[in-house]
Order: sequence, then C-alpha cells, then structure tokens
Amino acid sequence: MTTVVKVKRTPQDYKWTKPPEWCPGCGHFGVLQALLQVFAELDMDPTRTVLVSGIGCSSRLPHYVRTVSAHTIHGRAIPFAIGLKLANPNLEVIVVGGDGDLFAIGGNHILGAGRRNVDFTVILMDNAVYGLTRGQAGPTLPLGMQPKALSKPNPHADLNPLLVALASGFTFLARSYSYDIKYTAKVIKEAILHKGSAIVQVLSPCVTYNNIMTREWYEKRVYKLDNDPTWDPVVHDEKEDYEKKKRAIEKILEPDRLALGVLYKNELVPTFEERYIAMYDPNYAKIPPALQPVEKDGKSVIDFYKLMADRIL
Amino acid sequence: MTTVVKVKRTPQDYKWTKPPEWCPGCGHFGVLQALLQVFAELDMDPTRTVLVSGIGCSSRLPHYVRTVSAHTIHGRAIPFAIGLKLANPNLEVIVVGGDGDLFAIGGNHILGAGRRNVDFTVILMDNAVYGLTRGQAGPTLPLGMQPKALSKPNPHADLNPLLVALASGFTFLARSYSYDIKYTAKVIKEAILHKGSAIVQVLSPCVTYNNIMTREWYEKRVYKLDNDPTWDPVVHDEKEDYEKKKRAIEKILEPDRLALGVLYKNELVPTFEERYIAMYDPNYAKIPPALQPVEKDGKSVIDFYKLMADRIL
Amino acid sequence: MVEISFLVGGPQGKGVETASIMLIYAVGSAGYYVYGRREFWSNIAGGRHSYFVGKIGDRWPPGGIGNKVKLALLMDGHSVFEHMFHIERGGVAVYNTEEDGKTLDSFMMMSRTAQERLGEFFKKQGLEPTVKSAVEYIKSQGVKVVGLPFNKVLLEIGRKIGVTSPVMLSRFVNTLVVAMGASLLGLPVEYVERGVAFALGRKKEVIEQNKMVAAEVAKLVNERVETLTPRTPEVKRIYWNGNEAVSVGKIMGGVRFISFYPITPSTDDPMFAERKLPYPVLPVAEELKAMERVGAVVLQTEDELAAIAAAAGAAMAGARAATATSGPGMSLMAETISMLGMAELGVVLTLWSRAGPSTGLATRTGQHDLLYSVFIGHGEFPKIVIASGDLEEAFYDAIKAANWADKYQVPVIHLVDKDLSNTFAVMPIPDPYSVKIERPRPVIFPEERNANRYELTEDGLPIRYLPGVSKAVYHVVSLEHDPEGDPDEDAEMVEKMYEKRMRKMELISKEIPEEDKVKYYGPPDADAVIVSWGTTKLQILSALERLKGVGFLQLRLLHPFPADLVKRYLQGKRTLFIEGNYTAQSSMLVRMHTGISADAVAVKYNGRPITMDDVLEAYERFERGEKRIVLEWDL
Amino acid sequence: MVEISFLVGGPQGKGVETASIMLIYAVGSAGYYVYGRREFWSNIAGGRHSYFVGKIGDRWPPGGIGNKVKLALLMDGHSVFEHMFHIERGGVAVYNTEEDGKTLDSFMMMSRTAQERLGEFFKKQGLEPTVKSAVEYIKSQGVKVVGLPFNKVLLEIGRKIGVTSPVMLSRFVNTLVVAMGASLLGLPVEYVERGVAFALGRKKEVIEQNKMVAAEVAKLVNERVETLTPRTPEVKRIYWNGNEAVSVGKIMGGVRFISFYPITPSTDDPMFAERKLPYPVLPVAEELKAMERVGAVVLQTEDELAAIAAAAGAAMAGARAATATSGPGMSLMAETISMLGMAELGVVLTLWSRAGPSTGLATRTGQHDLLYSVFIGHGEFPKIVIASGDLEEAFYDAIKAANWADKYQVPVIHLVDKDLSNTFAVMPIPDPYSVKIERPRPVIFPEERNANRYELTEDGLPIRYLPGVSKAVYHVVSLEHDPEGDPDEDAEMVEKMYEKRMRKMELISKEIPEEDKVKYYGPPDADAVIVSWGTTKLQILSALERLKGVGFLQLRLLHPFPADLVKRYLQGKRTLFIEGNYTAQSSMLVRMHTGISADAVAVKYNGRPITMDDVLEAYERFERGEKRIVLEWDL
Ligand SMILES: Cc1ncc(C[n+]2csc(CCOP(=O)(O)OP(=O)(O)O)c2C)c(N)n1
Ligand SMILES: Cc1ncc(C[n+]2csc(CCOP(=O)(O)OP(=O)(O)O)c2C)c(N)n1
Ligand code: SF4
Ligand code: SF4
Ligand SMILES: [Mg+2]
Ligand SMILES: [Mg+2]
Repeated sequence: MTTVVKVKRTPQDYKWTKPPEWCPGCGHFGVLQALLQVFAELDMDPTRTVLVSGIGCSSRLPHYVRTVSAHTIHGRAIPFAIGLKLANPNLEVIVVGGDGDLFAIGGNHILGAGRRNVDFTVILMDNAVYGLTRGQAGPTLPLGMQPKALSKPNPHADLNPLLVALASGFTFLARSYSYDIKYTAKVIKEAILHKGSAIVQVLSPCVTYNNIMTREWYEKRVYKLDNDPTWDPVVHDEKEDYEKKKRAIEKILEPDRLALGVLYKNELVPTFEERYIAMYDPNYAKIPPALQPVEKDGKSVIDFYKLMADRIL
Repeated sequence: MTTVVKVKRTPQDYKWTKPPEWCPGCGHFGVLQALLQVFAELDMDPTRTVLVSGIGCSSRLPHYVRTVSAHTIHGRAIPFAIGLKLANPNLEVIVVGGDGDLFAIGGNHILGAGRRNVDFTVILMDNAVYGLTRGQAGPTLPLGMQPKALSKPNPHADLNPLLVALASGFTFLARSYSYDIKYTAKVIKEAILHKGSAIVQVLSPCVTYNNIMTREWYEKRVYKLDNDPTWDPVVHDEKEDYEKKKRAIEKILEPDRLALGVLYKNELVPTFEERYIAMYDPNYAKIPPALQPVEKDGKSVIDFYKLMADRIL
Repeated sequence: MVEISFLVGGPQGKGVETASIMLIYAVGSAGYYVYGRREFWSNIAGGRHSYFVGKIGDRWPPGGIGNKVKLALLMDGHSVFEHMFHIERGGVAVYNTEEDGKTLDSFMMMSRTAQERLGEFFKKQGLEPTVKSAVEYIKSQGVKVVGLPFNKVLLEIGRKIGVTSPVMLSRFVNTLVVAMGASLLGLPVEYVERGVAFALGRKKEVIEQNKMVAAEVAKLVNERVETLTPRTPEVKRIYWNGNEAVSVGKIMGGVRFISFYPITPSTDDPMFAERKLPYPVLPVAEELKAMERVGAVVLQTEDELAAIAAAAGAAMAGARAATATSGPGMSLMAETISMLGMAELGVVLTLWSRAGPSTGLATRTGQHDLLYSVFIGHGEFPKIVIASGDLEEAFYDAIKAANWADKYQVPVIHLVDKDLSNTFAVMPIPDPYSVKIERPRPVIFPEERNANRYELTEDGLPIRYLPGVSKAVYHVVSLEHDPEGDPDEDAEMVEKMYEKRMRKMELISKEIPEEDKVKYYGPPDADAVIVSWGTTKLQILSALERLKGVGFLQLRLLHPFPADLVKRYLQGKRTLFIEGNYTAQSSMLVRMHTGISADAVAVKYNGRPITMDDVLEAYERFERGEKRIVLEWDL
Repeated sequence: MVEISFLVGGPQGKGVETASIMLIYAVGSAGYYVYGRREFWSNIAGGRHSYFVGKIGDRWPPGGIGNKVKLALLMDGHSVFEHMFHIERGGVAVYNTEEDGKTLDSFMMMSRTAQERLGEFFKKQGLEPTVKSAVEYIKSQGVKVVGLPFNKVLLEIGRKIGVTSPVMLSRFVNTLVVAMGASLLGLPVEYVERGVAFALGRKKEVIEQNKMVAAEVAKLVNERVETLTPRTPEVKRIYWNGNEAVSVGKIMGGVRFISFYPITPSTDDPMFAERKLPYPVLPVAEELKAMERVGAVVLQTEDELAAIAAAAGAAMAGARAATATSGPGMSLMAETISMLGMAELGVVLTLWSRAGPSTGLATRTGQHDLLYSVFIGHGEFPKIVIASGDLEEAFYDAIKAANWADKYQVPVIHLVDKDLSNTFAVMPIPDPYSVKIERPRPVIFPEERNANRYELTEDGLPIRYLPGVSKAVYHVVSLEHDPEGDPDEDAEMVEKMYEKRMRKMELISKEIPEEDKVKYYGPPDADAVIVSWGTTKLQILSALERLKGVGFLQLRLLHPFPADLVKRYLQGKRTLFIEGNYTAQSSMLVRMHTGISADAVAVKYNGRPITMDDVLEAYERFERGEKRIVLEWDL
C-alpha cells in the first residue's frame, strides 16, 4: 500500500451500479462485504485501486465493486495483475479468485508470483468446488469427498494452498472465514498493508454445490490464532525466518483444524519493485513504464544513436 | 514398480543407438549413468518401461536410453506420463526433465500430480538455468545471482521444488547430486520402487551456462542424510505423518545446506490407481483402458441398450 | 400432423429446467417426438432468466423452431416481459396473475439493456411498464392468456396434500405450469405424472406430492388449444441431450480414456461418461467374457493443457482417448494439438463451441470457431475437423471420430456447439452398431527389439505398437526426427518426414466416404443452394419444406476439405451461406478451396441459434438481392 | 560491383559464431556491406555442425544467397563433408589438412541420415569416405582448395606469442580461418584485427593474442581470389541482427513493458532489450528532462501464458506492451490473444516463427504459421498481422506494430522468422525517427467518476483511460458486456458490441497506408508475378534482377487482408507463389479473399530458407508449366 487520500469514503461508496448475482447465502458475499469495509477503512482511491480476477463465481466480485477492475480469463489473473502492477507500481492491485481459478488452472502463476514478491494481494475465495461450472471438485476438496454434483467420490486429494504459496515465496500468508466478515476484513486489511506478495485464503462456502463443507463443517474446525497471545508470525530479523516458516507450516499442516489469522509475515524480503530499482533502473518508481512519455510531437524520445553507439560503423 | 523379468541386463543394454549430445562435463551425464545402472539393477523391461520428458537439454535424455519413450513438449511431460500410466498401469513410467521444464512452465502439473499420487517417478535434473535456450535463469536460481548469460542479476527468487512437491501431495521426496552417480542411482532406485508419486531432485550442474552453481559450489553445500543413523523419513503409521512431514520440511528449508537422500516417504496414501479401483472400477488393474478390446468383428463391445436403459422410451 | 412449438421460461435455478424436462418427457411418454433447447445466463443463480424453447410432433424431427411459439409457460413476471414478442397469434400463454402489478424495473436481474429497451417500448405504446401491461399487449396480438394466482392455488392444493411451508410450496411451480400446459395441450395428466417421476428422480415422497399437484392443477384449466391423443410411436425412442449423445457415441466408439477440465457447455459430456462408469458389455470379446462391465478412465485435470496432454499419453499407451472443451479450452490445447500432429498420436477433441471471443457468452451459442479449428496449432500437420448437424449425426460422428483418430493417428476435432449440447430430445434411437469400429492391430514382435515407429511408409501411417505388449523399443517425439524417432535436422530427412505426415491427408480424403464430407438436400437441379454447416441443419431442412426448389448443401468434413465435391454441388449455382458467426467463415473456407464466392451470406452473432424463421427471412432477403444479411431474432 | 558469397562452417559452440562475426565486422569495417545468416542445430554443444552463409558487397543489400558460395572457410573435417556441394566453380575453400585422414563415420555428431547419404555418394564415385576424398571432389568441381595444418600452424604461432596450452591454441582456430579468408579476399589484416576486437569483446589480452595470430596467418596465405580494397561507404552503417533490429524497433516505438518466456529463435529479442536497460533519451519531453535514461520492465515469466497475460495487464495500466515468442509459445498465448480482442487491449506479439509442427526444428526456419497467425484465438475479434521482409522493414514494422496496438487496442502479430532473427548484417542505418509515434491521449476527468470504457463509439475504439491518472472508475472484461464493462447477454447488446469491435477492422484497413499492405516491384505491366511474403524478399528481389519483366508482389499486411489491392495487382496475371511451407498458405489466403487462384506454387519445407537460386529454379519450372514445385536446396 503506497498512499493516503483525503475524503473519507464509506463501504457504500465502493458499491458498483449493479447488485451481486450470487446464490443467496453464498460465502462470497462475506468477502465482498469485508473488502468494501477495508476499502473504506483505508479510504482507497477507486481510480487507483485495481481489482483483477479470472473466471468463476468468485471472479465476478470486481463487477460489484466501484474501483477500476479487470475480469480476465480463467487462471490468468495473477500474471495480468503483475503486469499491471509492474507497469505502474503506484496502483493498488488486488487479485480475487476461486480455488479453481487460482490453484487449479492458475496454479503455476502462484509459483511464479511467489518468486517475485511483487507488492500486491491475492484473495483466494476457497469453496473447494467449481461453483460457476456447477459444482465439480476444486483443488482443495479432500480425497474421497462427494459433494452433490459428483457422481463418484473425489479421487483427487486436496492440495494445501498456503503451503504452496509459502514454498513459492509469498511473504504474507493468512487465513480467514467468510461468514466472519469482521475478522475477514481485519485479515485482508493487513494483507493489503503488507509490503510484498500477500495471500489470504478465505474459506467461503458454496451453498449450492458444496453440501459437505458447509458453515457447520467449517465452524467445527476453525479457530483464531489471535487467541494465543504468544503467536507472532512476523519475521523481525532474517535469522528468524527459518523458525517462523517452520512454525507457520506447523499450523498450515495441522490435521483436522483450520487456524485463522496471519500465519507468516516477512517484510525483509525485497519486493520485486525494490529489486528492479536496485538492479535494473533507479528511476523505476518515479517514472514507471505506464507513465513514461514515449514521444514528443510524434518523435520517439529514445536516443537511437546513443542506444546503439557500439554498433554504429 | 510392478514386475520382475528373467534375463538379467547390464547398463550397456539400456543404451540407445546414438550417443548423448550434451556438453562435455554436463551434470546430466551423471543422471543418465545412474538411470542405466538402476534399470540394470532392477532388470527393467525396456518395452514396458516408458521414459517421458518435455523439452530441454535434460529432456533429451530418453533419446540416449533403450526403453520406450516420449519426448513431448515443454512443460507437459507430467500430464502426458499420467495419461500413459493411467491408460495402462502395468507400464513403468518415469519422467525426466529440467528445472525449467518441470517447475517453470510445467509447475502446475506438479501441483496436479501431487493430488493424484499416481505410481510414477519424476526426476528433476536441476541446474538452475535453462540450458537448451542458452542459459537464462531457471526457477531454482537464487535471487541476485548472475550466471554468465544474464545481463543483470536475477530479480526472481528461487522456489523450493521439494517443498512445492510436498505441498502438492507427492509421497516420496529425495535429493541427490549428479556427479555422485552411485548415490544418485541408489536414490533413484528407491524412488522407482516407491508405491506412489516420487520426485527426486538431482542437482545437475550446467557447465556451459551456470558458472556460479558449479561442482565446487554444490560440494560445499551437500551432505548425506544417511550419515545420520537416526534419520528415518518413512511414515510407518498415518499418525506419524504430521511429524515426518515437519521433519522433512526442516531439512528441505535448511538454509545454506543441501541434504541428500530420502526426505520423506509415505506408502500409506492410496495411489490413484488404488483409488480408481476402489471408487470407479474394480476391474481397472486387470483390464485397463489401453488393453481393452473395444470391438469384436467391428462391432462395439458396449451394450448400448443396457447402458442407456433408463433413457429408452 | 401434429407440430407444436412451446416455451417454458422462468428464473434460473428455480425449476425451469425441471419443468421443461417434465414437459418433454411427458409428451414423449405419450408417444410424441419432442425436442427443446435451453437458453440460460452464465451465472449460477441470482434470478437471471432462463428458458427452454422446442417443438413437439408426431414425426421426427418435428420441424424447426420459428420465431414464435404456440404455447408459452411463463413461471414469473420477468418471463412475461422476456417473451412478450415470442408467442404466435392463436397461441396461448400461461402466467401467474399475482405478478400483474410488478414493474419492469423491479426485476433487478433482467439485463439492464433489455429493461431500457422495453421501457422505451412501453412508453411508446403509452403503457405502464407492468406485467399486466405486458399481458395486455400479448393479448392484443391474438394470443390467449391463461392466468392463475400461482401461490394462492398452491396454498390451496398444499392444504389438501398436507404441505404448508411456503418454500416447499414454491417448489411446485414447475409442476404447476407443466400441468397447466398439459391441460392446454389436451395431454392426460398421467403423462404429466410420468414426466414428474422422470424429472424428479428418486425422491419418492416429492414425486407423489407433485403428482397430486399436477392432478389438482389439471382440474383448474378447462381451455384447450390442441389435443395430444396418446399414440404409439413407430420406433423405439431415447431421451437424451446433445452432450449425452456425443458422450455415448464416444463410449460406443471405444473411447476408454477421457480427460477434461470443466467448461460450459462441454462438461456434461465427460461427466456423463463418468456417471455411467463402469459400462455394460455384450458377451462378445474373449477377454471380456468374464465381465459384465468395463471401466474407463475419466480424469478431471488441473487445466486444459493437462487434459489434452494426458489424452495424448493415453493414446500412446494404446487407449482410444478423447477430451472435450469449448473455445477457451481449445486455445489452451493448441500446442499439444500440434504435438499430436508431429508425434502422430490420435486424440478426439470434442469442441462444444460457444459464443466468443474470450470468455464471451459462456452459455450462448455461436459458430465462431470454424476457421480456428481448421488452422489451430503452429506448423502444418494432418488433422481432421468434422461438424455435426444434429443429435443423430453427432452420435455417429463421435464414433467415427474415435475410429479416425485411432486409425490415422491424428487429432480429430469434432465440432459441435452449445445449441446442440443443450438440446434435449425424445427421438428415434440411432442404430448404435451401424458404424463399424475400425481398430488396426498393433505389430507384436516375437521377441524384444528396437523398432522404427516413424518408418517412411507409403500411406504415411506410423507403425503401430502397443507398449508393454508389442515387445518393441521405440521413441515417440515432438521434434523432427528420423525413422527411429530421434531428432534429425538433415534437410532431406526433414522433407521426407514432412511429406510422410502430410500424405495422411490424402489417405484421409480418399477413405472418408462422401456422406461424411457433405450432404446435399433438395432438388439436384436447384438453381439456388443454401450452404451451411453444424447445427443450423434442422432449421434449414424445415425451412426447405417451404422453399420448394431450393437446395441445401451441408458441409460436414471441414478439414481435409472436400473441394471437388463442393465444387460439383456449387458450380454454377446461386449460393446463400447461412451461419452463426460474423465473417461467414464457411464461405471463406469454400472460397479458399474452390475459388467459388458466395452470392450472399446470412449471419447471426447475437449468441442465439439460427431459427427456421431466420432461414426463411434470409432466403427472402437473398432473393431480394441483399448480399449480407444479419439475422437478429432473439429466441 | 563487388558481390562475394561466403560460408564459415565448424563444430557448434566451437567458435563458428565468433569467426563469422569477426569476418562480417572486418569486412564491414573496410567499408563494405555484408550480411550472413546462421544455421545451427537445436542442441547446445556436442559437436553438431553449424555455419554462417552470407554475402559481401559494395551496395546494400549485396544480393541474394545462391546455392553455392565463392569462399568457404571450413574449420574441421566435418564441415568439409557438409559443404562439399556448396562451393561454386572458381571459388575457394579453406580447410585443415590435418583432418585429411578422417573418415565420414568418425564424425559421430553428423546426422546419421546425412552420413548414409554421403556414404552412398562416395561409394558411387568409387572413393574412400575420407576428408581427403571430399577435398579431391571439391577440387574436381573447379574449386581452389587452400589447406593448412591448423594445429601445427597454431603451435608455431603459439610459440612466437607465448601460448602453449593446446586448449588455448585451439581457441585461435576461428581467427586463423578468418585471417586465411581475409587474405584470400585481399582484405588488409588491420580489418581482421577490428573484427577480432569486436567479436571478442573486452578481453584485452585475448584480443592481442588473436591479433597476432591473424597477422601471422595472413603471411602464410599468398593466394587471392578477390581484392577488397577498403572503401568509404555512402552512409552511416549499423551492425546488428534481426532479433536486435526488432528489439530496438520496439524500444523506439515506445514499448516499455516486455514479458517473455525464453524460446528459440525469439529470446534474443527481449534479452537485447533487457541488456540495453536503461535506455538513453533525447532531451525532449518535459517529464524526462531531468533524466538521461529511462527504464522499462523486461520480465521473464514462468511460461508463455503468463508472458502475454502480464503484457495485457501492462497494456491496461497504460504502458506500450509487447511479448515475443515462436510457434509453441504462440500456441500457449492463443487464449489471451482472444481476450485482448474482447477486452480491447493492445499488445504486440513478435512471432519469430520456426520450422514446425510442435517442437519441430527449433533452430531452423519455416513460414508455417501464416494462416495460424491470422486465425489464432477462439471467436472472432479484430487483430493485425503484419509480415516483414527484411531487417529494415522489420525495424520499422516493430515501431508501427507498437503504434497500432496502442491506437486500435488490438493484438498485433508481427510475423518474422528464424531466418531473419539470425541474420547478422552491416547495413545502412534505417532512419530511426521516420516512423511517427502515434500515441492517443487518455481521457482525464476533472474529478473522480464512473466511466464507460466500452461506449458504442462510431469508430469502434474504446474510450482510453489511464488508471490512477484519468480519475475514472471503469471495468475491463473478457465476457460480452455492456458499455459499463459488466457482463451482458442481451441479444441486441451482444450484436452491437460485436459490431463495435469488428468496426475496428474497417478503421484499420482504412488507416494503414498502402505500402504497409503490399509492395510491388518490377514492371507494372509484367504478365507474370511472383507472390510471396516475409523473408523471401531479398532473395526474390535479387532473382528479379535476372528475371527481367517479371513482377513481384510482396504481401505485408496479412490481416485485415488488403483484398482490393491484391486483386488490383494480380487480376489477369500469371502468378507464382513462393513460400517456405507445404500448403502454400499465402496462396490460400489470397484465394480466400479474392477468389484468385495461384497458377503455380513453389514451396520449401526442409527447414532451410529459400535462396535466390531456389527462386530462379522455381521461376524456370513455373515457365515450364509445373504447378507445384518443391524446393529442396540445403544451404
Ligand atoms: C480456459 C477455461 N477453462 C475452463 C473455464 C470454465 N470455468 C469457468 S469458472 C471455472 C471454475 C470456477 O471455480 P472457482 O475458481 O473455484 O470459482 P467459484 O465459482 O467456485 O467461485 C471454470 C472451470 C473457463 N472459463 N476457461
Ligand atoms: C512452449 C515452449 N516454450 C519455450 C520453449 C523453449 N525451451 C526449450 S528448453 C527450455 C528450457 C530448458 O530448461 P530446463 O528445463 O531447465 O532444461 P535444461 O536445458 O536446463 O536441462 C525452453 C525455455 C519451448 N520449447 N516450448
Ligand atoms: S454456485 Fe456456489 S459459489 Fe457460485 S454463487 Fe452459488 S453458492 Fe456461490
Ligand atoms: S548447455 Fe548446460 S545443461 Fe545443456 S548440455 Fe550443455 S552443460 Fe548440459
Ligand atoms: Mg471454487
Ligand atoms: Mg535447467
């Protein structure tokens, strides 16, 4: 997060002109509410905040929010968002998407993103099914489970999205539960404020197709890390990193329970933007690709002869 | 690994008709040697063993081996191999490939494979660069490093392939070092014998482009887990899994050192083939897709009227 | 001759589908033929409008779908607005009088564009934008409107049958409208009950309640627009939809490995194959004698890249392998399609095309991907593209595609579309055994040996080995190669291998029979010929009944293109190309291969199928001299 | 007029490239124009054979490459075998006499196919398959052969200059052959020294040693086949290759975001842009006054899916964005290309096409992807495809492509190939400022407001906003949408939006000037016209010098296709289409759009570029009445 604006907005100010089209009771409403709340709290500039999504019920979210947005294609929200952010690091970029979008078809871009640590936020709206295509198994659906659209039990095991993100290099990992809007807002806010790549897994039930991982199912399993006063997920010194990662993983892998809250946070890893400034272009932050004038009166601003000086005979 | 053959073969018997075309000294030679050795030790049937690769210097390996093979396209070796194996689980299927092939462009299929635990083996020939395309940064090249083909230091951090594989669900994880052919053979052999999805990361230096992560570089960092007699990576009981995973991760994340050997092994997780038999088709192992007769005298063997009985009016 | 068009409309996810299936099955049970296609929005629920439109008849097919229907069952006020212009003079509409007072803008889930347009309409007509006004307008067009206060009626019936919860009662609306419709059609209530039982599946109690609702409602409707006397059909019939027909075709065709990534409108094809697992077998083949059923792998992959790669691997293993997708997924498969060409592996790709570009209209139809299917994949390589025109053809083509992929070891794109996928029908059973399964046998060596899979054979076909069975050691490869399957860049070898692969195109052209290449309908000496492809077929054939003397050339094999045949049929004719895209792609393809230019094209690209009336309009405007006709009807 | 063809051959990764660059730069320094293209195997080292073949002249361009060369510098015995048939009568070959005794089959890294073929040849000729025999054969063809015992010579020179290690000495072979060649060409040794300095870069000591080697070798060669007197060139010249020319074109054209995934032969394009970062600027624009250099993001992504998606995102952010790839990568980009069409985002995709299908021949050339480029992406959407014929055009086209992507907000495929990518030249500098940079300004609101990016504008162009600057809140989307950018499936809106997008095709056709669409060379009244596209240009133009009276139509804009122009040039002419693919794709495209059929096609698909002699052969066979001519020369 890079700026502050003057006029204080309300969640209402971040509502777009058309209402959500999700099934009544869908977990995704909670994520939307939480986001609107965070945007208001941070008083984010709607013309400088860009929501990027792929395809899925979850990926429709940007259409319900009054910010700039791109509803792209299935699985490609992350690289699109990274291109957008790197072309203009002054933008506030947030990716939202489903488990299918971000961890099935889009999984490879999680791996790519982690390696970069671009200063952006990914919100995974996890319902363990493919809502929009009518309830097939998502990558987070446990082995052998058979929600109603499946004719046979799931022969695939679930992958662990937060562990994958950690293995890739994400520097902020958190989990929340969509029906707890307040807590979700709190966690998302921290993610947005984090310097570096942040991911929040929001458990966000699909009431239409996932008749197993329901409100009841989740509520039996979730608990808040904040309740433990000794829990400190922040890496204060690079030397702590190994330990903090191990502790985060302990929670992430914990069988049968779902810890909510911030699991890991490390702002000591340079962001991609910082690396670029250091290694590629000192003026990058000042005048990034998107804001450069490329011509003057139709003439390229580049000095060709200097650029190619070593090649001219 | 599913069978035993009678005539005992030598490594020489597994050499194909044409010689390798790698640069002299390339780490990949070690992997090839180790493989030939393992094949001979296990006396694998060359007509029933299928090597599958993508594209890269490493992915050329199957052309130097006398087994059935498929040299497919960049990044898709794993799903190709899975299709092959599932169509005929009697085949012995081994994927070989580079860090670029398996963890950059092909990364998503690691995630997909882990969830299935198909009984096959993946050998990652890791040199942290793209050999075949002339030395660009691979996904395992550390942040800020600048091997000779790069004009600027690497702005990407490395991902941890074994941790990604673990997060996805691989049930056998190991690491080796290609110049230690004997040890590499030992580890690969265990991987092939493992029931379930196995991955072996072989540190396999590119002598032409990676002038930083050289023999010397690796030899300063590697050590063998076998030297610790208490090291037992095997999950003997599902209850141990959480602990064994944590211990494996401790090694996998260990800063500055590279543990060689088997890091994690769990044969209690059912393979995809076992799941399929249990949940989809009891005859699957006996008469898998590839071996089914589909017609008799040109007539389909399927009983249409029974198949569609509930739909006939 | 019975021929009744109908429509069932209502809020998405609230029983429209169930109602439609009930009606289709009910009418089918009474001995009629029937089909209906589904139109819906690309989100799950939230109250968007959805409908079925179809045709009932005493012959198959029961004629095309016009721009208006005879019977409209409108489940809510929103539907009344949506279908105001869709009911023919003399037709009948059923609706809920309790919605009379609702205004246009109260339907939040209506497309805002549609709301504005209708708002304008009411304003011009000087009417209030209410359901009541819409009903008045419908009446003014010579349509009989039968209204009932749905909730009140259900409350009363509920009291009788012991159901009081409003939520439960609201679930009866589908049965209610179907029963009303059946009464209007003069269909005895027992058939509605069969429809209810079929559509609601195994929930016994629910079925009983719904049957009671049907019986009660039947009593309330005394009008009648038609009398569907139960009849004995000529032949055995099947109830299925397009996705299912193709899925079953592949199973019959020996496909035993299906990998896919879910995407509308293709998913139901592989999911049907999964649901039916394991498949019952005839006691014919030796190896199967001991079994009653055989399995198949149906694999949901992490993405489409994996889906087709897995199918390619399965093909190498020796299974007949297939995948199914629509445009976005096919785009992701492009690289592997090219690999199939080079490595010489046969995979069937069923392309359930939808309206593009990009995500486009995920649940609407379009014939946008013809040229893309033909030219997809970098480089040049042999490939087959076949387009089916209707359910029966699609079933047979699925079997043929499986044969061809296996025999020629090439990718086969079977081009169907959303329109077909969501067409539900009670129709004559195609002969499931009429297409011969052609399965070449693999070479099996007496003992282990190295083998050349890519021998420079005369017909271009690769040598066929079955890994683990053939005792052959060989290499499959995506690089240009020598006969051994190892990379080779020698200019002469490159040329020979290239030619070897391309020779398969000639073989394919030679071996595929004429009726799979094109079909011609109408008088041979017609001076005007309509040219089209894919699922416009039924609508054009129906229109042809009224356009005496006009010919219709249905293009089926799109690649390799049957240029000579097409020339033979089109040379010297006046041609009108009709298709569901903007650029009249088939006319481009025809010109590319024959030099023959279309005299006129009629195109539609609003996401809706071409109707019979569209065809009639197109032909009329063609005869008036229009060169480019844009069809726009929304039904 | 000076016009000398040359060839430098040797084991891959062992100095062939360095030697060639030395020679090219040396000759260039002496005031000549020169180009050479590189041929190499698709593996890194291991001793495969690689060579450069090119042309030196006193004008630009110095004529086409024939099937044989005047000067051949053969670094090893393997090269002698490879180029036995490549040296013209009266030409000269340089080789290592120490290899005389080596036999054909001792060269393990030769393609086995080639070995067998040559083995046959020697057998037929009754010769032993040795290097010596090959040399004898070469001599028998009227070629002067100059042999030296390379190692012995280097050992002696080494003794003089104080280098004794055999490994070190072997590194001088490239300088040795270049010095021999230069002597034969009568080029003073000081120019070789300039070549040495340029090719070896900053390693001072090494340069000095090599210079000494050059000087010593020069003394050993007394023969001479030509005398390249140093001259003063007419214009300022540049040394670059195709990848670099296009890369610089994009930079000049304002591209500031480049994402890519490495793939041969495209990688050097983005990598050059990365190496040159940050770029020097002219002190013109206000915002840049304070800076000497500007940056750009050059991003290596995890795959091609990410590469083009990132470029799309950057385009939305307002940067001029580009990606570069070849066939396999473009296949992976297909889905996003379609999205660019729907969402209306402009991205330049430089397609460095290579020989397919699939992985095919990664380092060989082919013009296989014309129709694929034109039809790539599911659905119908506006797109531009432009093909460049030579280095200069490629440079300008890169700038134009950047303009068009930005202005029309569509994907622009800039079609170039491996041949061009690996052509190294000393040539006149194209005017870097002659192409005007057209950059439409974004709308900026006085204060924050909701905005309709997809207004139904007359020209079809979307409203342009710069996020974070425009004060506009708006939605970009891949689904069919309303003007606000929200999903809309209303049939009327769908049709309107579709038409709005497609209107851009008309605008593009109207605005792109004629010379970017086609170029015609030769007499306007020619009765025979050669039609071609892409990098055949130079070879055809050179052939044209001998084919008096024949016309040449170069197709440049392939989509939207300039049908009227092409018709105007081809109507009533006898046409011969020449191109590097199997199916004569441009002839198909021309017929698709104009109905005009090729009278003959000459195609080449062995992975090698079409040479000037190929063109002459094709024309001759065309005049003899052949309809399909397959060109086969391997050079
Ligand atoms: C390339 C491609 N493949 C498949 C689809 C179909 N598709 C749309 S959304 C979706 C999955 C949605 O699941 P998820 O991302 O978990 O979101 P949810 O609907 O559950 O919120 C799929 C498979 C597509 N649009 N594009
Ligand atoms: C779709 C596609 N993109 C890019 C390439 C180019 N390519 C070939 S090999 C390779 C990387 C090889 O690196 P790695 O897998 O690490 O193998 P190595 O050569 O290092 O052994 C790339 C990018 C390709 N063949 N296909
Ligand atoms: S289908 Fe599931 S995820 Fe989609 S809107 Fe409905 S409840 Fe939500
Ligand atoms: S380039 Fe590197 S990886 Fe490739 S063969 Fe040479 S040393 Fe091995
Ligand atoms: Mg989901
Ligand atoms: Mg590598």
